[in-house]
Amino acid sequence: MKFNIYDLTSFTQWIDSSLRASMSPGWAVTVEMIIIGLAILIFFALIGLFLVYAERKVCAFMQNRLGPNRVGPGGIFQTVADLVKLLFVELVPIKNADKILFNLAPFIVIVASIMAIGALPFAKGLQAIDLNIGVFYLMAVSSMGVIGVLLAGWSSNNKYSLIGAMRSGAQIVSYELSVGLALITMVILAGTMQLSEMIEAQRWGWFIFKGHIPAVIAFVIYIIAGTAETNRGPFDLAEAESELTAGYHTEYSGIKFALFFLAEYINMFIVAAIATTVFLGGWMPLHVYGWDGFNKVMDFIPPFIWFLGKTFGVVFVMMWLKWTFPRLRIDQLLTLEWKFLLPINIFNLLLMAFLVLAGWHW
Amino acid sequence: MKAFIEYIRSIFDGLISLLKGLSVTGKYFFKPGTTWTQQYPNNRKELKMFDRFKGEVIMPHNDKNEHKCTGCGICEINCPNGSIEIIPVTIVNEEGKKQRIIDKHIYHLGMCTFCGLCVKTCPSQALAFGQEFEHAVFDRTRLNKILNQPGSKIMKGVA
Amino acid sequence: MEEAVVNVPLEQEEYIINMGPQHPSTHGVLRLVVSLKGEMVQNVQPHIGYVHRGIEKMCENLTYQQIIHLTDRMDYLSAHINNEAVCLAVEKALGIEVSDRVKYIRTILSELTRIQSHQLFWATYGMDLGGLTCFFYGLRDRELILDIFEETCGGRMIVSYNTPGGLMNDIHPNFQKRTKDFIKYFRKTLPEYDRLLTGNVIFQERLKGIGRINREDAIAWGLTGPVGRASGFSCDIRKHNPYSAYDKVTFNEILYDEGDSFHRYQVRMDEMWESMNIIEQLIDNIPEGAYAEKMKPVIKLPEGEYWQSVETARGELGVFIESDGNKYPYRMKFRSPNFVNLAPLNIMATGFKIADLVAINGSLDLVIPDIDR
Amino acid sequence: MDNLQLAALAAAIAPGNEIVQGKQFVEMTVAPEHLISTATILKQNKDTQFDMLVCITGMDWGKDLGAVYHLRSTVFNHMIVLKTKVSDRENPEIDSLCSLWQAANFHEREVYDLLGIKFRGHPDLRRLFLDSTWGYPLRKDYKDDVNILGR
Repeated sequence: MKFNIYDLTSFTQWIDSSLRASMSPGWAVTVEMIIIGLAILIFFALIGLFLVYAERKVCAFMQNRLGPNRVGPGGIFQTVADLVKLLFVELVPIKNADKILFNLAPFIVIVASIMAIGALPFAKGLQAIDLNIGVFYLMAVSSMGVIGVLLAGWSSNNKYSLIGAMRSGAQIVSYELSVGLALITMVILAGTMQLSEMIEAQRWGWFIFKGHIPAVIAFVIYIIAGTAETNRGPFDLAEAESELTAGYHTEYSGIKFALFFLAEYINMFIVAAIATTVFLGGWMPLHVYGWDGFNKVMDFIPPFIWFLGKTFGVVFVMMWLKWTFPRLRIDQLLTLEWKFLLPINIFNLLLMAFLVLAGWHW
Repeated sequence: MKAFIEYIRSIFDGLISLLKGLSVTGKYFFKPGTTWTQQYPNNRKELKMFDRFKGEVIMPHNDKNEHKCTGCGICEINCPNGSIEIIPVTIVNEEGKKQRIIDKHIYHLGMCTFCGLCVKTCPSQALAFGQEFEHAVFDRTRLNKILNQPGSKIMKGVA
Repeated sequence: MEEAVVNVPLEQEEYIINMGPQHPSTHGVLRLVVSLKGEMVQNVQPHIGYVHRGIEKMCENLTYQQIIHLTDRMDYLSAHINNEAVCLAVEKALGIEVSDRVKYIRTILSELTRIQSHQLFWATYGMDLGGLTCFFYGLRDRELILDIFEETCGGRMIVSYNTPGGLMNDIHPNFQKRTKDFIKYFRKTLPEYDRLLTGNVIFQERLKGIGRINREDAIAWGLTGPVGRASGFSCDIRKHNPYSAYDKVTFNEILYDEGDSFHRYQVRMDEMWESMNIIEQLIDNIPEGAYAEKMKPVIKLPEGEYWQSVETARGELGVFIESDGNKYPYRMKFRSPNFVNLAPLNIMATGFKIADLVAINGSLDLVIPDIDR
Repeated sequence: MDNLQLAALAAAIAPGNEIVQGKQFVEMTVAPEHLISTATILKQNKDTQFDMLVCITGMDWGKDLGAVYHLRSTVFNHMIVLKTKVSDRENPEIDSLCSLWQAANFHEREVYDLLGIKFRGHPDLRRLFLDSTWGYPLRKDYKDDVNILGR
């Protein structure tokens, strides 16, 4: 078997066929699921740690600081040290808290984000499951995390947490609309909901270039709404630390807090990854029709790097937003959604449909 | 219609104001060499405080282990919160006269508020401000310092 | 806790949250007992006294030189101006006229104090509203002023530079150069503050019309400083009862009529420009002279009562000394601006959301040790 | 208007009060029962217009307790000082000026807290800084055995 970094289909299929050859199909699927689960969990932890480190460095450079620089070269192991510390922190029991829900909440949040990672195409052939309603699945799963947030706020027996959770509920219910409509706009352009096909359709131009102005508008709306959906600044009302100390996770400590913290960064990664897949061509290198030499050079970079590079680009934009803007108030948050994003979005959807019908998108 | 134009304009004005904000943070992110912080424990060697910096009260001694303090007690009177205690002792000096000198000049750094009255009012300029600022210790009693060095004498010519 | 709950009238569907004494947005140990209906603030009860040190009582056992170092610790962001207030009161009581040099230096340092206080306000206000980057930019530029203070006075925040009859030392030879460098730098940097925060649509939407107080109320509550001036109440002591060298400079008193949080913020931003103008008028013209008058080692004020107001970064600081002819004051009273400015928080914040309460509280720019004294 | 004219005017509009001149400000010593009426006149008279209460200082003059009010007119920029004394040290009471100037609210609470002077008609007279078990520290006969003040 030849390992090809540019096309992992043969690699994954080789694993599949060799497993099926040595055991019964049921066992083979089980073993595959375990392998994928482990791989995703490891990736999850690594990407979470890296994003925390990246965020601290990015905000530090924006604020004329150096950021973490003590543990390891350039402070690269700082987040590992933090994680180890968080693992040893005492789990403070909360008086009169709803114990079951209190302990369940972080897991709901983390499971929701793990589930979303499963459907993301990281490279050609490197995708756990290629659903034919991939976009729909991602939207559905990524908004499940709010249940965990609501439970955390409710069960903590703390008024700050409760306010934070309620804000988060209102926020996600509203912004889910914008995320959905922005993605639907692109689904109209692509004509499919399957992520692998969407990426294949972007071989000769990413959707953000192909879709002209409506795609750009949809992208901007998606970034705004996606930031809001991950409860990040300037939309971090649920944990607004100058108002609600820490919002819904005020009462959490140790590893349970770490799970919330990690989930926030994973969610950010997922939102960025969806944006990459739908707007920026996923793992597809940048191709320009007719420039064969250029395209060859672009193809030389492995798709996995392309995917992560674009995703971190979008993540950087989200960090940039967070570290620049003040926080919105809850009524302004809803005004922004219902009075601005939603009408623009619907108009944009019509525009895109017209564009596609007129056949101007190729 | 007018309301609609107003609506569109509010969107663009808002976006422009947001972009202006992004340009400020972006400028510092992409422009290298804008770090203002100091790498504190690493730069101890280069770190130089200003000469008037009030780190702690010290009593300068010269090479012959002599200081200028006469033990008059003016600093003790002037200290607003009793950080200075002077324990005097009477000795007979070489000329055979009785002289009142300090046995211990005790300085409670933990209580000091660095108002500078002791240094300013000292009639013989025996006290000064030191540059040391790393005062953290594990035991509070170590903040009580004796400013005159052991075996030190009063400088000649200081009354 | 129980005491607090008893005193807040609760209606149906209302609940109480305690903001503080340890809360990120109360800037210290201020405790606000807030009764809420949903997110709407129904009532705010400030509970203070967590850093009450009894400065007024302590003053009754200290000489006038020793009192100076306590005033540093009231409004620690206007430490130099507080020192100046006591010194001016004592000098007035003794009938001493300090030299022009002292007056000029005091004025320059007061204005530098004002700028650094407003910079810290800008920094923390941005942070209150969620823009954390502001905090670092504000502190970054404040560091330059603190360096000026450190070089000349020996302390960064707690300066203790004034003494009755003058100053502790003469200014440092680098003082003028450093100050001019700072002004040159800050004239370029201050527009950046506006680009980052003032013009920001989110920021404006969050502040305009929030926590409005009109001129009549501002006078009745005795609000002074930027809080009063944002409501159109012309209360600048520097203009109305000039002290030190303020009668020798020209500057504008910043006045706005709206009286909301945004204009309280805007007054401070504009005051930084005005302060820079004042410093530029004085910095090159510091006259020669003694940096301190010859004073007796023990100052005894003649029997009587003395009052001196100065304009700190937060409003009018009044120093009231009643002397019985002794070397200690018989009664010393500080009319601290924050104490007065905190009082109408309830009427300002009622009817707004809890996020607005943070914005209003931040726009008052409270320094809790000054409230408690 | 200088202090002399102000003193004459104050004597005319609020008679019966002892007026001291030659100090920094015009000083009026008001009997506690006339405090509200005098303050009302000073505030409402169109030639004085003392519309801002700058400060209330609680005083312990050894025998008498009392309060010193610094009033300022924002229109004319002049100041007047009102003094009021009560000799009852056990249960001193002065009328509250909250109805005239809202600023009196916190100032009076502070005076009550530190000197134990009760203000009649104050809407919310509670201790401000200290808890209810403390004495009244600014009184000259206050003794604190734990934290020894003075020397």
